[in-house]
Amino acid sequence: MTSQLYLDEHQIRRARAAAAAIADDVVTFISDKTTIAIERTVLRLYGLDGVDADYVPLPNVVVDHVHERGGLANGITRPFVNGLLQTGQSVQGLGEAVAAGQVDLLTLPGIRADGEPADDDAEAAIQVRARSLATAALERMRANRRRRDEYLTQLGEGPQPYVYVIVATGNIYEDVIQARAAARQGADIIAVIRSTGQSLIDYVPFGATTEGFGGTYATQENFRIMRAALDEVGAEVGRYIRLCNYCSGLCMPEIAAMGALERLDVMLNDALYGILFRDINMQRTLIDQHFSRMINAFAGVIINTGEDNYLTTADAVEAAHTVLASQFVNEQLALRSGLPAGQMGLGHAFEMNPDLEDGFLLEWAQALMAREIFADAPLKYMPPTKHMTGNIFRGHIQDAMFNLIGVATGQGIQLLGMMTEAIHTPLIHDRQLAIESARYIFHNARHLREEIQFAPEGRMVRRAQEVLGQAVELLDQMVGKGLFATLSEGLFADVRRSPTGGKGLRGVLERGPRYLNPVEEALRRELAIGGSR
Amino acid sequence: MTSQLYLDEHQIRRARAAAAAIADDVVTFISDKTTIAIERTVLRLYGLDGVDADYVPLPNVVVDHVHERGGLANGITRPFVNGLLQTGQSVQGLGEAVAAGQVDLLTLPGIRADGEPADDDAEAAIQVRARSLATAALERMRANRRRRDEYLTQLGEGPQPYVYVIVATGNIYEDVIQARAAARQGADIIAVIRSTGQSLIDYVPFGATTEGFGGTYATQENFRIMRAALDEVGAEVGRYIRLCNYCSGLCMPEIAAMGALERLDVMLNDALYGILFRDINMQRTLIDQHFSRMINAFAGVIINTGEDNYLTTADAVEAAHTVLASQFVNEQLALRSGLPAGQMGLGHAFEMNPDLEDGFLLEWAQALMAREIFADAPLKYMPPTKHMTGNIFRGHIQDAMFNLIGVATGQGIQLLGMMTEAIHTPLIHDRQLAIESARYIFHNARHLREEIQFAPEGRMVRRAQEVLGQAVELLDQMVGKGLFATLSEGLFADVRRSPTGGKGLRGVLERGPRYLNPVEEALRRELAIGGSR
Amino acid sequence: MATVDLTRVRPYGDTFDDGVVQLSFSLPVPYGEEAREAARQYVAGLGMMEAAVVDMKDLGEDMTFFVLYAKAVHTVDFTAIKVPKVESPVMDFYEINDFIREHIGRKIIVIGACTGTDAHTVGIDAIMNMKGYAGEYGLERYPEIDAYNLGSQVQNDEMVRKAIELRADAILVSQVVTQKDVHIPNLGELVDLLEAEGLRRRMVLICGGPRIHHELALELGYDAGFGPGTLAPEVASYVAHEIVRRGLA
Amino acid sequence: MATVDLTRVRPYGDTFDDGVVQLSFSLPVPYGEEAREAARQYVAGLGMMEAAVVDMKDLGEDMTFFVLYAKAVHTVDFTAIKVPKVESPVMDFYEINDFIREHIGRKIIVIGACTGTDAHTVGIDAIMNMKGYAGEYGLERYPEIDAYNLGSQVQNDEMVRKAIELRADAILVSQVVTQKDVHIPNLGELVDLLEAEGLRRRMVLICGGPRIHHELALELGYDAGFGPGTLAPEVASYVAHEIVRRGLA
Ligand code: B12
Ligand code: B12
Ligand SMILES: Cc1ncc(COP(=O)(O)O)c(C=O)c1O
Ligand SMILES: Cc1ncc(COP(=O)(O)O)c(C=O)c1O
Repeated sequence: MTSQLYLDEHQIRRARAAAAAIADDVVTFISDKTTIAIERTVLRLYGLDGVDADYVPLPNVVVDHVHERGGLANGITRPFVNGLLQTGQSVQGLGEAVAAGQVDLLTLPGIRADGEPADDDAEAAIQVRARSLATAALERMRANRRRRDEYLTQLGEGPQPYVYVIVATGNIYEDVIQARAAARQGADIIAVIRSTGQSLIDYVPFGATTEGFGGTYATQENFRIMRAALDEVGAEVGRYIRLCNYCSGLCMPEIAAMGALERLDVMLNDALYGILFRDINMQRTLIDQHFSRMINAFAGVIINTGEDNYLTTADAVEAAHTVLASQFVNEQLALRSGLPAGQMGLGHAFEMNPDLEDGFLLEWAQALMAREIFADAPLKYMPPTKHMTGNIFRGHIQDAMFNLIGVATGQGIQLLGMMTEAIHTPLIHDRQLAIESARYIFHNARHLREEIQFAPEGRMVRRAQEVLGQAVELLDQMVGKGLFATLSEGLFADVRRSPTGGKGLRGVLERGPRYLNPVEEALRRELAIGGSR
Repeated sequence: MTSQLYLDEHQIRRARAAAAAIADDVVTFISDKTTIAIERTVLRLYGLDGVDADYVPLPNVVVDHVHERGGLANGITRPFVNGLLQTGQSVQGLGEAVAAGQVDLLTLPGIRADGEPADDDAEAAIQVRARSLATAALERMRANRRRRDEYLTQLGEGPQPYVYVIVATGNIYEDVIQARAAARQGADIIAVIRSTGQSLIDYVPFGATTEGFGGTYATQENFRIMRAALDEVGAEVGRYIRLCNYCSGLCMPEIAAMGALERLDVMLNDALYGILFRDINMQRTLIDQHFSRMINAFAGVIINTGEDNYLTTADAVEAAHTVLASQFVNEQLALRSGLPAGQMGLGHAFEMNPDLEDGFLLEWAQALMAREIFADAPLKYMPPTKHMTGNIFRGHIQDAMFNLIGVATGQGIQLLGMMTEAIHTPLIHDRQLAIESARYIFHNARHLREEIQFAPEGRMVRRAQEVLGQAVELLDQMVGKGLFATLSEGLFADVRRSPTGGKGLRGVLERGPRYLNPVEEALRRELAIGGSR
Repeated sequence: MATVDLTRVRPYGDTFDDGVVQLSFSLPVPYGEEAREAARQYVAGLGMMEAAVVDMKDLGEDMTFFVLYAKAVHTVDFTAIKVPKVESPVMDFYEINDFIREHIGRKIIVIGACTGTDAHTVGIDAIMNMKGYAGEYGLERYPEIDAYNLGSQVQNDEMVRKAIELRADAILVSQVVTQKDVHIPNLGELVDLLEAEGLRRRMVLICGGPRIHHELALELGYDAGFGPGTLAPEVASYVAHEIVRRGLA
Repeated sequence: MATVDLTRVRPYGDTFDDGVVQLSFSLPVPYGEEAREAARQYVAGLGMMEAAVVDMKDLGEDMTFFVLYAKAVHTVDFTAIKVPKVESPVMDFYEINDFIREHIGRKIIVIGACTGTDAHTVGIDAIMNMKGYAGEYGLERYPEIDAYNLGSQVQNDEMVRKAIELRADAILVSQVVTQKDVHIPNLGELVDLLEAEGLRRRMVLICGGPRIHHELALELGYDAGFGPGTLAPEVASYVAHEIVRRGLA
């Protein structure tokens, strides 16, 4: 299709090239590092789960046990797998034994205190066992992916834009009621929002939870409960219902792994969001992101990025190009984790001040611009939030205008706005009204996109071209500076962050000379992406 | 501007020619007739007002007094003006004297019992006095028109589409509160809906009224009260607020006259509405309409026609062409009453089933089609009503979609939909929410029309062309049959009416050989339209 | 998590028994903080807790509009609710005609109209017209029913006259305009007229419309009432059964 | 027509004292006529007359959503309403700086943050940032104010530490996430900590956010609370006046 907005192909290519350079720098920076979260993830994928007597998750217990004494630089795999070989325990058994203080992984035969192998034979045995654990892990993920494909063939799915709604009661059992009801009403994707504090804690809570604020804790058990509920209701309504949760935060790769194990379909995954909106350390979270996206990629999960959030702190007219620039960067970073375009739910949003003359035209132009530039990505389009007020009636209409643009520009994922956005997390009927409205508009204006052309010299075309031009400029600037400096200068979302500030830097490690991570290796192989150092 | 819908100019001309032929037939039919309502109107314009002891309006008392004895065929003017000359009373005094049984207009000197002049001298004197009464009447109307123009220069007005809302409490004083509030909220036009039964009664109620159902009685005093209230609030908000009421019904020309005397700005005026939806006799109301529109024309009143109503009984997709055909006929009838295009608020509506795939596209195409065909008319665009339900939240969005099309197609008058359409006549905040929504959308999509072009072979263009084609066909058929037969066959609104059925036929009279109506004559002169027989 | 106790039901927002209710209304008081507090107190006075005004608008003319959320603590016993319903089983077009042939043995005569000053024919047409509504034929299409649709704005005395003239078995009355309860006296008057003529018991008397429900119809002295979304077969089934049940045939 | 009696105010739809109220809520009962009646009875139980369910939707999971209109008869005495308000007169940017120079004679020190797990900085930024909000500069721009914006997710003990370290005259706390009343204990904890340190009386303590109002702030032990739409001059005026009034300077 040729551009309805007369966008300049050359500019788009230039933007991609700049973003590629920026992403390459980031990948170079992270390729010789690991984090405690990545190592915990590896353990989870080997099958370690559960908590100790103080409710600390065993992956944390085991990784800390090794890390505290400086043994983590070469990865958790060698000490842990050596432990398996030496003790003959199961993965879970060994974790529990470590937690109980019955086993010290760094003093066992076969390994040195710094986590390097004791000798070649030991190493060979470790490698064999480690690779088989990794293979088993990938097999579990692959099985889930296959399961999803089966469901999709059996049950089918709704047309795009997918109707995406959130549940956020704080209580997984209430969430289930709300989610099932939403599925019956027409939702295609259910996202379980996390409790306010979760992304700042450096472990993943355990078990079914009923006490969250503004959301429900992301735990593997909660994933499982919701997955089962949605599979059930999906079979009843004859449509596969996708489940979404959030990776961003201090546990990015762990949650990605949990998502892969419990067949989540969509995951919010964006280091930039964590940096800008959660003050998470940028080194830490970019490293975590790289690995977590490999898992998402392999698991067939659609990721969602968080550029939409920029417009909650910056102005939607002035800062539109920062959204686009960030999408280009996120695209390149995702590619480098092996994530194909079809799984890139790049975020953008309808956040202009409703009092703006012709604001609707600008929103339309921007949404279509994103659609044209990322033609194969299931773009995630976010509703008005910042300019929603307690006026639920007008709010319902702002959401309707957003829905109209969603269908008129062929968005992939439409995160439905709620008329009560400024008041509370959605009630059961808020969602019903939102879905009803979206369905009405999607259906009633289904083929609008095919009918419409834009005046070549008009306001809308000019707007899209202007935003693209500004994004190219910004990306060109960034190539010189690099991503870290860009974030330090507050160029995104009007927020400044320093490379050594924020939460979680302590969890970053330089990889040692004998770093071992067979899960990563297997993923790189499967995803056909270049190895790290 | 060239057609955005690629409409065929030739087809449009053909439709106009057919409608002209149909209208000419109607005019021929009515030109040798008068009605009791027309004669009452003449008395009102001479200055007769008030009621008798039984609350019968004096214009009715006087006209009936002459009519009962067969003296009306030559018009009320001669007997009445002769009465003035013979008794030396004032207009009002004479009316009261007739009501009190003190004067018998048909037995006075100067006139014969059949209403013909007694002799040439008497006739000459009558003519002189009658003409001066008519001149005075026109002068009053002209003064109001001038007043309106002054207000418009002084205060200005809102941009189009005008925001038009109704008040319908049944109580004129409550209406005033609701209307003033609406003006403050941004309304440009306030329409006071009439009580359910009014259009079927063959007189106009008198005085301030507080007891209507589904609306408030149209009385001259009520007009005056509302006009004063709107002038006051208009001055406060710095915008001229237009007042609208309804002519259609058995008192069409009388109410038109009252509107001219009290400076109404917009009046619903459509015989077809009365025929189809009120079962009023077609002969009666078409005759009344012709005269009433002359008054509206002279008074600078924008008329509104009622084609929108067709889609409340017939289907909006199947019957769209009947709306267009009727608009063509109404346009030609209006021209023959001296009404310029700038005062033709031809009606159409957004009434498609919201469950229709691409219904929004069809609505858009139809609204734009009407806009292009009647380029100079301040089209009155009606909101969804039929498919509104008790679901106020979805209803609010249906209205929003309608508002978007209103601004995107440059409608003249946007009759705002109310989310409570299916429940009750509007409450004070229903209107507020409706106005807020319309203003948001009008402003936020102000120049959308200039930005958009339609695919030349697309669904929307095809739809508009199809509707125009069907309308041409229907009009061609009608030329043969005439309007009466068309209505008998149920071609409009799925309703059948016979030329001699319905209410009010008794009030129709063949004009006598000495028919005298100096008001009509003066209007024809002023409006430069050909005389009747 | 608590499961619902149907004897003590309370509104549900996102947590069982949270009691969340949304309200909106206007008060004739000038816009401002006192207005907000008045609205809050008003809702508290209706027995709701934590009333919060989430939006407020100056309507002009010393009126203020409010949107509120609050938590109601009151409960209702769902298990005790009994709703009077039209009880006859609903048959389809063919079954109805068969039923009439078999149990009544002659065509039944039905007249219908939108009465008083009400001109909304779409509802009664939906029930009676040949063409029908929402895919269901109207009564005029039924071979075993003689249906007369008298149209709109029919006065009650005219209805009675027609009922006598046509020997109607059933009268269908539609009422759509209900502002200031204008339909109530109008519906009542017809019952009075029929009783005065001694006809009431010899006929099936039915009303319908968007604000009509069966319970209201019973209160007004009708045999049945039909609300929004009614289709012809429901009405025809009821009429046929009722004629048989009351031995009117 | 009646004029309004402000001692007995009742909702207004289109006729004085008609009492019209719109409601919507869900009940955990299966969709159907019994559900409709339950909703009707529920609203009647809240003291409203003529409750009518105008819309009803099956939410699935044995839940039903209702939209209703009803007429409330309850009244509220508008003349008796007293709303506690921040009473200090609001000055503009220049007046505030002049006032501080004249009456306090040194810069005043203000720290602010969004505390607890709350990460919504837009509100506190609106009050504090250089750039300001809705055309009003934030406190950082005031020459006579030393303003420290600590950002988001600041724990209460950290707030107290910073207050001591910076010798703050005033503390500004923003709370936006209020689900399950999470802000209440968090706001309370800060008061307790300040009291434990003996600092509470030596400081002006203010909170704000979309669900905060002055009355709530007073209840929680704050000096003042500011809700939606607050602008920096209101806050600065209050702080300056309060410092003088309490002799904290
Ligand atoms: C179409 C319409 C009109 C058309 C009517 C055309 C016609 N020939 O019928 C026109 C444009 C002429 C019109 C005019 C007016 N209307 Co009107 N109109 C409507 C509208 C938009 C739709 C009604 C409709 O057709 N519904 C579709 C049918 C199929 O539904 P239904 O009537 O509910 O019928 C179903 C059931 O109720 C049941 N049923 C109905 N009757 C019966 C009878 C029996 C025996 C049985 C068994 C079942 C049954 O079965 C039907 C099929 O399921 C409503 C608003 C709305 N969306 O509801 C306003 C509405 C009804 N009108 C209203 C008003 C006030 C008027 C006017 C009086 C305004 C005025 N003053 O000018 C005028 C005058 C008409 C008059 N005197 O009655 C108000 C009534 C307010 C109130 N509650 O009192 C409404 C609600 C709009 C509003 N919010 O103001 N109207
Ligand atoms: C922007 C936004 C975000 C941004 C925040 C970016 C940032 N850096 O601030 C992002 C996207 C990061 C975000 C995330 C979340 N959000 Co948020 N977010 C919003 C949103 C859309 C707008 C808030 C806003 O900026 N308002 C504009 C400012 C100017 O207004 P304000 O805060 O009211 O401030 C004014 C006054 O209140 C006052 N004021 C405020 N503070 C103070 C302090 C003092 C001392 C004074 C004097 C005055 C004052 O002055 C200000 C200027 O007038 C609201 C919805 C809405 N439309 O309100 C949801 C909302 C607040 N978020 C919500 C939630 C639940 C979350 C999450 C917890 C969801 C999740 N689980 O992921 C996350 C996590 C964040 C966290 N832990 O806090 C809920 C809260 C529900 C509730 N009532 O508890 C809301 C209401 C959305 C919803 N309906 O679910 N969010
Ligand atoms: C990309 C991304 N990740 C995560 C989140 C939510 O994060 P948290 O759970 O930290 O509030 C969001 C919020 O919208 C987001 O956009
Ligand atoms: C052209 C026209 N006239 C009159 C009316 C109202 O007429 P009545 O007062 O008879 O209900 C309408 C209603 O919409 C109309 O469209």
